[in-house]
Amino acid sequence: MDVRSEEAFKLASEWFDKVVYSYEIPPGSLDKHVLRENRERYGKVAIALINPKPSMVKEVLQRFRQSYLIYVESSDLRVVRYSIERGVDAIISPWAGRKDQGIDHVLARLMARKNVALGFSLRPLLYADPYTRANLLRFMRKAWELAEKYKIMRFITSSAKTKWEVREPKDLMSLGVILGMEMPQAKACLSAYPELLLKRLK
Amino acid sequence: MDVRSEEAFKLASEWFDKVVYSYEIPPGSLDKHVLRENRERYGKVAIALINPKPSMVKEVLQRFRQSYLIYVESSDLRVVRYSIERGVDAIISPWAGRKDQGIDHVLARLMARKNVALGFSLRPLLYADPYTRANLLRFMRKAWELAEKYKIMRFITSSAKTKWEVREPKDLMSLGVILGMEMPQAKACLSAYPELLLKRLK
Amino acid sequence: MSDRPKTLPPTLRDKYRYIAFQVISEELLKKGEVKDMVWSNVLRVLGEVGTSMAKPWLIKFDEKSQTGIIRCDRNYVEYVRFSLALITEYKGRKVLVRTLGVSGTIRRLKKKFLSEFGWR
Amino acid sequence: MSDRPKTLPPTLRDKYRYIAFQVISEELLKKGEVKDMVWSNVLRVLGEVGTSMAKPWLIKFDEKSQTGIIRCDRNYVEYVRFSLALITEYKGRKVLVRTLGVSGTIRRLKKKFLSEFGWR
Repeated sequence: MDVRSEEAFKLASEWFDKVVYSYEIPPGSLDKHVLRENRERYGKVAIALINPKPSMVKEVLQRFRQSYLIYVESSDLRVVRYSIERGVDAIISPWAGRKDQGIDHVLARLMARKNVALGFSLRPLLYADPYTRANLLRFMRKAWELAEKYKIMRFITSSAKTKWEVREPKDLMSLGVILGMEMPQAKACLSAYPELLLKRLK
Repeated sequence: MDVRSEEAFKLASEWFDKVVYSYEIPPGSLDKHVLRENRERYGKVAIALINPKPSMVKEVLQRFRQSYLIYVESSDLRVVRYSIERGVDAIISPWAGRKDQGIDHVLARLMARKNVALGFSLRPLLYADPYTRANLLRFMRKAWELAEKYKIMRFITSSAKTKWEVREPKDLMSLGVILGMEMPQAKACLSAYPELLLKRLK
Repeated sequence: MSDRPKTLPPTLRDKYRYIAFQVISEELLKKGEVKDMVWSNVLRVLGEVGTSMAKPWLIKFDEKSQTGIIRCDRNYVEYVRFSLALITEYKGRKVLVRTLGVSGTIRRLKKKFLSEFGWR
Repeated sequence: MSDRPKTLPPTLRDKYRYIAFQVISEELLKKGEVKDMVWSNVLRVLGEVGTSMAKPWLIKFDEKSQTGIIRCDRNYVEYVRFSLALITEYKGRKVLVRTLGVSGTIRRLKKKFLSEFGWR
């Protein structure tokens, strides 16, 4: 659903039916040709905006929404809100780099209405010290409560930048269970919801 | 219920209604006068036999059962069985120093019939490394299952040898809850059962 | 607009309990040391997953009376208590943590269990 | 008479699941290293209390195919799996653990998930 390098894409393709390659900006740039190349190489491509300015979100949506999924990964609640309002495809790990879950019930309701998905990625947990990891898990569990209560689209993903960060679908599902999901809910986070999201790209 | 030094006795007396002083053998010896002194100083006294030989258990029961509680703390299942058959008052932490829970359903049934109590003490957990502590907790949980199923008398105790190892009754109860006890069951391990045991000393 | 999430509706809010405790040690402990000691112990005993559910938080620590308040999830009071009971030392100094009582509000906790230590 | 407890009646016996897994790493790992890696990770993630409930145990590890079997309590399979998913390195070497499948018996586990790695 979200891998961010060639080698991660290759390994993930062995373990998943469909893999979305996410092109990170920054370090990537809004070069049309580079993006098209990516699309030719990987098929389904998402543009992952990392801590973007609102103006960037707006521009990317206008120019690339047609052919790419648009993800926003930001620790700024205002940017997250703006991105939801403009209708990006997904918000990924809004709790990363924060001391709370990074969304509230108002944003959650908005996400549900705008069909914006919430992405739970494993990567922020991988290298965190025990204190930070415990806190991240706590915020993710709260975000899951919100996602469930307000019926937000959701998915679990590795967001791997190297092949070492890729995990099997079932191993990613275990993250969902630890966050409080029932088994079928965790499963849907790796199949039904990602497929729904992908439908938008024809 | 079971403290093993002067300073531990003093602190425990501030936090508990009744405290039993346990005289350890070894290092203590079967000197009648020393034992009587202890009884004069502490009131209720238990003789805690640490890894005794069966002959020692037999001798102690014959000579001192009248005026003292007799505890056996042994990592030898055969000694534990012998002690239960002879009717000591309690077996304490039979899992300590072992790779299993130190009792089985046959011994559990025998304990119930002979009215031998099972003592869960905190001390073995205190200085254990994480691996050992996880294993001890696992065995203690299994022992609790046996105690509950076969209706064995049971108590929770610090078995403190220094004042630093003494804990409040409520803090000791938390050990019981972690082992799978309901709150009232944990409470009984610090009040009803110890009292029942003490009754034997008039 | 602020960068902080709004207070969640009651059903989504964490339900807490407050634990009053006393530190008994060879040398008086500072607030930062108590915080460090509590966190490292809870993490060791309950792990990252258990800690994320227990949500321990050192609210206050009075260095003079060596008493303080820990907040935690209401379903994990006994787990936090057990973690505290397993503390035996901090930086080579002998330590023992004694819980004084538990309450649903800080106010009641202070009144019932901490007033004798000079809290108000 | 033996110094070992008798096998407990079925209702008191632990109910286990068996997890087949594969280690992918920069350098091949030895059985002892895998054991150490699994234990230290489970202890970190689940803590002493969680580990005492999950009861992880490395049953076998085949150094040639870098695949093995972990036993755990049947109610904690996902917890153990999650602990394994969080492994990123061992002694400075990059490592990733992939679970291959879960079963109630070692026999079925081998047949379904490990036969392609040369197990029988």
